Amino acid sequence: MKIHEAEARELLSRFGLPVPDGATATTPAAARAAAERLFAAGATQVVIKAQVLVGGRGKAGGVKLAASAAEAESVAAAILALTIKDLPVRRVLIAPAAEITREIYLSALIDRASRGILVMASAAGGMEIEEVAAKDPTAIVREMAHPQAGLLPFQARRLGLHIGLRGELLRQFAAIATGLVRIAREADADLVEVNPLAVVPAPEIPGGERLVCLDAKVTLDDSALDRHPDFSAWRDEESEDPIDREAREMGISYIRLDGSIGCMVNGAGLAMTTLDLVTRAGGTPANFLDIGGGARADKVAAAMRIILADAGVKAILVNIFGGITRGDEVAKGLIEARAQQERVVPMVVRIVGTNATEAATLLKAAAFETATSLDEAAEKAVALAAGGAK
Amino acid sequence: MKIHEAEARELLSRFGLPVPDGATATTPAAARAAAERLFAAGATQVVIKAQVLVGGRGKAGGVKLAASAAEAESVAAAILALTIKDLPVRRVLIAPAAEITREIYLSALIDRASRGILVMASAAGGMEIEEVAAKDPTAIVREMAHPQAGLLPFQARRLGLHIGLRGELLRQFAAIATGLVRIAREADADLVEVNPLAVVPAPEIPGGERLVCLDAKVTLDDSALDRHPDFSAWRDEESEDPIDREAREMGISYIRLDGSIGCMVNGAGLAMTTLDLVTRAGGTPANFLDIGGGARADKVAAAMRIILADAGVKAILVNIFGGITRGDEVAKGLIEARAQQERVVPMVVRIVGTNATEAATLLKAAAFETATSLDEAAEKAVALAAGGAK
Amino acid sequence: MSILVGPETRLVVQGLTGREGGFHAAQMVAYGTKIVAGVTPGRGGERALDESVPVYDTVSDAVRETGANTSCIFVPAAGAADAIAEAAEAGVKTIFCITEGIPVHDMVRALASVREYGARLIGPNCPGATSPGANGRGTKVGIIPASIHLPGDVGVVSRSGTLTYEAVQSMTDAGIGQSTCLGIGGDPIIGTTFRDALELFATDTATRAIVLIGEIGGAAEEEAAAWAAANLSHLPRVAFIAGRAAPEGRRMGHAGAIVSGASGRAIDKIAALEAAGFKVAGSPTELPRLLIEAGYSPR
Amino acid sequence: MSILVGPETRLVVQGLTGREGGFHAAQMVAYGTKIVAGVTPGRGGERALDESVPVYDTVSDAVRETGANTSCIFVPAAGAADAIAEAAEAGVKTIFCITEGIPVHDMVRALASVREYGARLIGPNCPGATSPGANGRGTKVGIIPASIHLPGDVGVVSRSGTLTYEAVQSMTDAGIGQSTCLGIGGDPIIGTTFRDALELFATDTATRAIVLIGEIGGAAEEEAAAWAAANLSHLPRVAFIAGRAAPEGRRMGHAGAIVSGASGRAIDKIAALEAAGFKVAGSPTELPRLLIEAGYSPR
Repeated sequence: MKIHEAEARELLSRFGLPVPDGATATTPAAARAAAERLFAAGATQVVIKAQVLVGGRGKAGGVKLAASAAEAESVAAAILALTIKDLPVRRVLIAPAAEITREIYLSALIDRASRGILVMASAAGGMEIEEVAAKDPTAIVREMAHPQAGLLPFQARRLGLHIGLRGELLRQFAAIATGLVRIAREADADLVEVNPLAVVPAPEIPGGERLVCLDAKVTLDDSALDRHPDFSAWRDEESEDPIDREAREMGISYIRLDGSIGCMVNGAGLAMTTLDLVTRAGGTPANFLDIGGGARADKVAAAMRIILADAGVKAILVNIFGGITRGDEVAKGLIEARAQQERVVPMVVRIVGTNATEAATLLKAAAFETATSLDEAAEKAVALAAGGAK
Repeated sequence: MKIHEAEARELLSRFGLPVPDGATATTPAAARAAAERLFAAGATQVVIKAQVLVGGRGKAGGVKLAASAAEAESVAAAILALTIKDLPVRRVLIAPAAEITREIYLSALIDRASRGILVMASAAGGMEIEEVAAKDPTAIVREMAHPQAGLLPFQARRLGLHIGLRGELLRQFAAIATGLVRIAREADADLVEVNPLAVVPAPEIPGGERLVCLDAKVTLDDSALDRHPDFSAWRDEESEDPIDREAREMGISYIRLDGSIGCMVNGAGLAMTTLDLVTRAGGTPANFLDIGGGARADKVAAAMRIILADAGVKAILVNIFGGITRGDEVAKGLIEARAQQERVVPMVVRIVGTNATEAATLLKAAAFETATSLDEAAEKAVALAAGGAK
Repeated sequence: MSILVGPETRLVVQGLTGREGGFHAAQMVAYGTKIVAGVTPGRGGERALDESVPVYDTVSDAVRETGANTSCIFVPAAGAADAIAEAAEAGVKTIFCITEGIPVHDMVRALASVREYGARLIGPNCPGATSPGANGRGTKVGIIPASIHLPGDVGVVSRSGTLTYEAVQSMTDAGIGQSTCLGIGGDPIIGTTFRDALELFATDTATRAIVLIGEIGGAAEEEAAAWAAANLSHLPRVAFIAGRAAPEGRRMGHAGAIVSGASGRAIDKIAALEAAGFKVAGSPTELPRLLIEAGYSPR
Repeated sequence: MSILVGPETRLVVQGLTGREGGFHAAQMVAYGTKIVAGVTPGRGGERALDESVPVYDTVSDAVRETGANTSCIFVPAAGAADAIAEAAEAGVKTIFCITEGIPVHDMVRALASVREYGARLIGPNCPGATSPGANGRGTKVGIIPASIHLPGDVGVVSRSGTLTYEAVQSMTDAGIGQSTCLGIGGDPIIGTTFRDALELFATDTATRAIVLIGEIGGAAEEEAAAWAAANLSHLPRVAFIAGRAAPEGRRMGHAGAIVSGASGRAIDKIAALEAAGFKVAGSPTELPRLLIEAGYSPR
């Protein structure tokens, strides 16, 4: 689960990392009030940032400065009127604009290749790390955190030394790097990225400079959300499609696509393969949908509702390889679902494996169109979508 | 640093372990007030426990029950008047008396043989673990915590299973055992012992029973106190001898003994050996004192003050093997100290190793009695102590 | 011969008394697998599977009493990583974890324990492994349906569940049998990778050809291809990659199945495999034909 | 020959630019030790010891650039355990930690790192080791005064600092030289135990007798005695145990020197050593005589 910058900042704060002051607002008036408070606290400029869960908001006009509370209000109004990559901006973050001496990149993430927590730092902060990697891979330094102990102090220090930090800044950097890994581990985050980690003037401390986390990106592990009940408030339910929510709550893995053939499959690999074969047969899949292992009739019915909620669906392909999942249960669910559904869409059903014979009998009695092989099923579905109802 | 039961309870509470309600009092009136509050909160009896840093307080009359606030006051008065193993009781803990179904022993400690954190549990709670070990070693089950990850859940569960816990109690036990190791690691404790960990009736929860930490013993690692500034309030300075405090603050390792020969040595092993040789020569050492490596004149002078504060000291033996420590620095310190000291006590000085020649010259000029070998120094000191001033 | 599971397997099932554990354990026994113990904390002393298998409180008890050398874990996600560490610490050398939805940081730690004790983990979120034997029996650990198998000499390794069954069924239908079918799991952090599996098959004298079934996400297929190019040229090898049609940036069901920018794409994996001498199928149904084309002939 | 330190030692000093590190490094160089690098984070690029030794930011840099194989740590207590882990991770195989007062839980974790990387730790809170060579030179790592040594064939191992010097001085005065003098440190958790040291001496062809200097607390002397009884009967061996006069329950300076109840007492250690064929001295000055009585003859 991706969380907004505002919540990511809160998470970093909870773990004691240096995050500048700031507030969120969903209306221009609230943005003005927040800006007034920040100006009163000494800010000379504020930055107003769209809270959307996609990259590139800066280029889309979602990040702007304001030099007065009145300007903040009008800037916030403009940003709140934006839609960035299909996502309407519903909220902005207002924070004091920092006087940045230098920008650093720092992140901790789950790395599948090394099967651990990879920490990356670069002196080229402010850019996306993929860009840095493409331009100059040597500009990125890496440490693998200890799987049981987290990032060890010498590793954190080594990262900082290798991007040119010394003295007090090095000490601060090491604490932040260690903290990022602690957040990843304790909050069950797949990714904790601070970019830029900014060096700002700080006349009050030895060295005269300090590090602040100016922007943060955090992705939480969906599998671990149960043990962080407080994070559920961070789910952006407003931006979530109601259909996506129904799927999530039913334990169905569903991704809407642009095509015309709705797919219902058990198993993620087989579901992907079904999409591939539909595409190969000249059709366009309307969705990815995995009903999971051992699905019963009610889940099958829910999956059917989810598929049919997409008006673009012209035909449905059901592809079940019974293992834990019993074919007859699926057949029953399909028969029930068809009885209830408001919109009639042609369907081809392929059920093999456990209790396939019983399923075939049920489907035949209910006059379903069936298929035996995977390729045949895909081809039939494409034909149905092209030719309308059978 | 040993801490009192009351502080150990506070530490356990901070880490979320189940500790019953309670309060401390230094006067009978305060004990009465605390008891009143506990009776008002539903206690039917309270237990009043002397807070002293020695074992065996129960047998010494330092733990008593009271059935009313008035009785609590008189019991507290009696306990506050006690002196247990030379330690006057200055404070009592008042807690509700628990209805105990069963007593368990549980501890986490630094184990030097296995060089890690050893967790021990026994179904025979309430007794001292040494007693259990002597009677029936098989009654104690052990797990070594993972050095980086702490006690793993299956290890905690295994301990509980092996002492006969099941279901809800097993779950609670595992959480407490894991918590004890977390306390040891995060609070830098050498020992965290809960004895008894008591099973008490709890009609309000499934299973009808729960575990509470009825008594706790914690020893903190002196070397790590710097990073736990909040623990410094837990030092029992009242019970600490002012001389011990001066030694601690000067970084001098000092232990007062009962004999007549004051010893000043550099290095713990050599200091112990000096005591052994004094004893072998027929004398009695008045103290163990290690001035540490690289000691300068001021530290030597402080060590001399500490030794002379003991009225039983009849002679002083200074034994220095110069390595990091420079012999001439020690000699200078001795000369200074003698100039300032109020009480004249005969002294024999042995300085070998780094700058021993310079030291010898200084000592000779100042007319100190010296010795060359360790054995000779010990014999001379014993003679001096027996014969009075030379 | 076979890899990972076979007649020498002495299996302990962690979570045997649960619904899933019990159901699949019965299937395993029916297929011929030697289940020597179950583990359910607090139920030590009971017997399961029609009283035929003793249940222990801990894996270490089970190993000590029964000599179990392999474990199959059906414990719910919240406790599964701990179950893996428990098995490793108890001396179990081959650990299958079927459980889906284990938090990824739990897996990082569990994998460290597995390495520490010199064990091997397969999964999590995997269907297990089957080494088919004679007369419709053999050894299966996990949840792969027994009915799809035919004994033979093609090694199958896959990140998927039902897709594997599909591929294996098509082989069996074509009369091509399997030495071992192994599902390594679809999670981002898994104990045994494609490359690890290929290394095992490479030393298995009974395996004469390889079927690799990959999917989008990560670079495990590319890594395996590179290894195969250098070490596996003696074996006919075919592959299928699911997810050619998958959009970028979306997790396709499996936690690990995601294309991020230009990384993890199906076309790159297919190219890497083809460069390493794999024939890559457009549909799982084509695998038997491609095996023959790659030079494999069933005995 | 010798153990742990010798002509093959290529030393990196962690904390070289500090007061203590610099002082003792100069002493080591004067004695003949090859110091190839220093490490002080943030001071990489400087040179130390009269410009003769390069300073690096990290131990891994130092190892890569200089081939250092041994480390000596003078880092303050708060960072010393981390310095140990850094050295181990960087591939240093022999790590001496001189620092005193390291929190014991830090040591538990550091020792795990040392084991993980297959390194050996000596100390902490130890004086180091010296292998005396010809002409008043040799290899010393740590803080043992060079002046007390004489090259020879008696291996000395001790938990203490100045007490070791005392013992070695008495040997040197009596014309008995040392193969290696090793101080293992007085803390409760140390990297190399008496037994470990005896195992090393047992395989060192240049060592023809053993002096073991123990003290109260723990059971390391008993453990070493048991091992020596079974494996060291070919070598004359003598011992001294400090703390016969120590009271129960008080830490005698060293964090590890404490008698707890009936455990860790001097009399039990002496009995165990005598039972294992050690002659136990009543004073360190008696060690040379006892060595001869035990059958040792200087060459």
